[in-house]
Amino acid sequence: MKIDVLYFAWVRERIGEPRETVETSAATVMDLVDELKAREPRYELAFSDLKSLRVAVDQELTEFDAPLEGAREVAFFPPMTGG
Amino acid sequence: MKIDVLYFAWVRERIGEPRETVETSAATVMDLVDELKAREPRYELAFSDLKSLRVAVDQELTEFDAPLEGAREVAFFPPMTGG
Amino acid sequence: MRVSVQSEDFDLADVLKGFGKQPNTGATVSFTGLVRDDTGTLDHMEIEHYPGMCDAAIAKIAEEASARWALTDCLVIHRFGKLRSGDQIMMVATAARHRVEAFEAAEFLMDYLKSRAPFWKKEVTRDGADWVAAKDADEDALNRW
Amino acid sequence: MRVSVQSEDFDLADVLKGFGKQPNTGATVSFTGLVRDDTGTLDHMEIEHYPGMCDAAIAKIAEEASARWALTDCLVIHRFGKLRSGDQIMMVATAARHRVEAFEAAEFLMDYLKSRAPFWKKEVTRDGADWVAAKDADEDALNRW
Repeated sequence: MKIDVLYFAWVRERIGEPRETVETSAATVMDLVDELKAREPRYELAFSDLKSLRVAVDQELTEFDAPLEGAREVAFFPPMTGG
Repeated sequence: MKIDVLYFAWVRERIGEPRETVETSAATVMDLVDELKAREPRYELAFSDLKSLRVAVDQELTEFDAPLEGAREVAFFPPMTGG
Repeated sequence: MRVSVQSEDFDLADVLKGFGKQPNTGATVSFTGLVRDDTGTLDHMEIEHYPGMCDAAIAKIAEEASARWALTDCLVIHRFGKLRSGDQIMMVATAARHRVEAFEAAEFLMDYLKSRAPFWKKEVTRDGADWVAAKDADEDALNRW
Repeated sequence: MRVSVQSEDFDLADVLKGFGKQPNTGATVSFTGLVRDDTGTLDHMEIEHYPGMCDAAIAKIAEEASARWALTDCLVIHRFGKLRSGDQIMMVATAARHRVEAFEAAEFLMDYLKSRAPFWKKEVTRDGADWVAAKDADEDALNRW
């Protein structure tokens, strides 16, 4: 399946782009992270500490063990600092 | 000594006037209340339940056992409802 | 710091213009109290006040709040006289470095104004006139400070 | 209820005009967050946001607050893009029957916007650029609701 993957804040800076479309068969967010990390050092670096990352699937905050079935958009970012 | 005595809200309505100057030798607020109550039924009525009354001496909230020495102004009123 | 006890209405917009404009202000909070007509029978509200004591009591409360929460700005306006449903009764505004201080100081000011500023509200309805009774909850609210 | 995510500045005065003008509104609270320059070295702040998710996340939080505190009105504006010291970042406003509801709902909204609305602040100073780190205290603040 094709999924849009979005990056924000320092995750975006480490990856070097704000979004990309990936072809993946990952069952969960964690599987997708592992696939990305295997690609290139910049992904390895961006995803080196998952505790400092948050994830949203189809624009809803979720956990790294969330399933990806039917998902169209996954976003990775650091803890939010709104307000 | 001469003291200005002020009444607010329903205390004022029961007494029938907003302020008066009284000649008194009362040592405390309580003594002054007793003097006033002895005057006329309208004072008796206004001061019948001291728990529902508050007092300020020279524009500072205080208690009924506060001394009156040197005081120029005493005010009686129900609990405040500002804001 | 600005304290005003007045019969005239105030324009929230004008009042807040320039409020808290210090480089170390990160948060401002404003509170406005309005005349509510719960039963639909209110003709007007009459707010009686103790002129000399009002300004002093409010200034004291505002100074205490300013010191305790290191406010960068603080403002209290309270009206007296005849007000109608929907009219503005009073407002407080606080400015501080962070949101928690601005919120706490505004709530502290409101809790004290409710029970310690010499104002008395009378509601005049179709059915008669009644002094608004102080609520135990308002007195209790002071205990948290 | 009104939610707006925008790059343009907002005029607090204009925004609050007509806010909470319902006969059962007894209290309105507004909060404004401003860019602070603590060290005097800030050139600007850059606020990044997740466009699609922002509006939905804020609308959800605002609806939750409106229901929980029976708000008579509720408003959230959050800016993104390049801001300078003293600039307004965002605001919330709440209207309710009583002061406690208006205050609590505004604080709830702020606590959630801080940690659950997809915005990220970067401070660009003379000495470089740094993403603002989320504070444990902000995460902890959610536990009281």
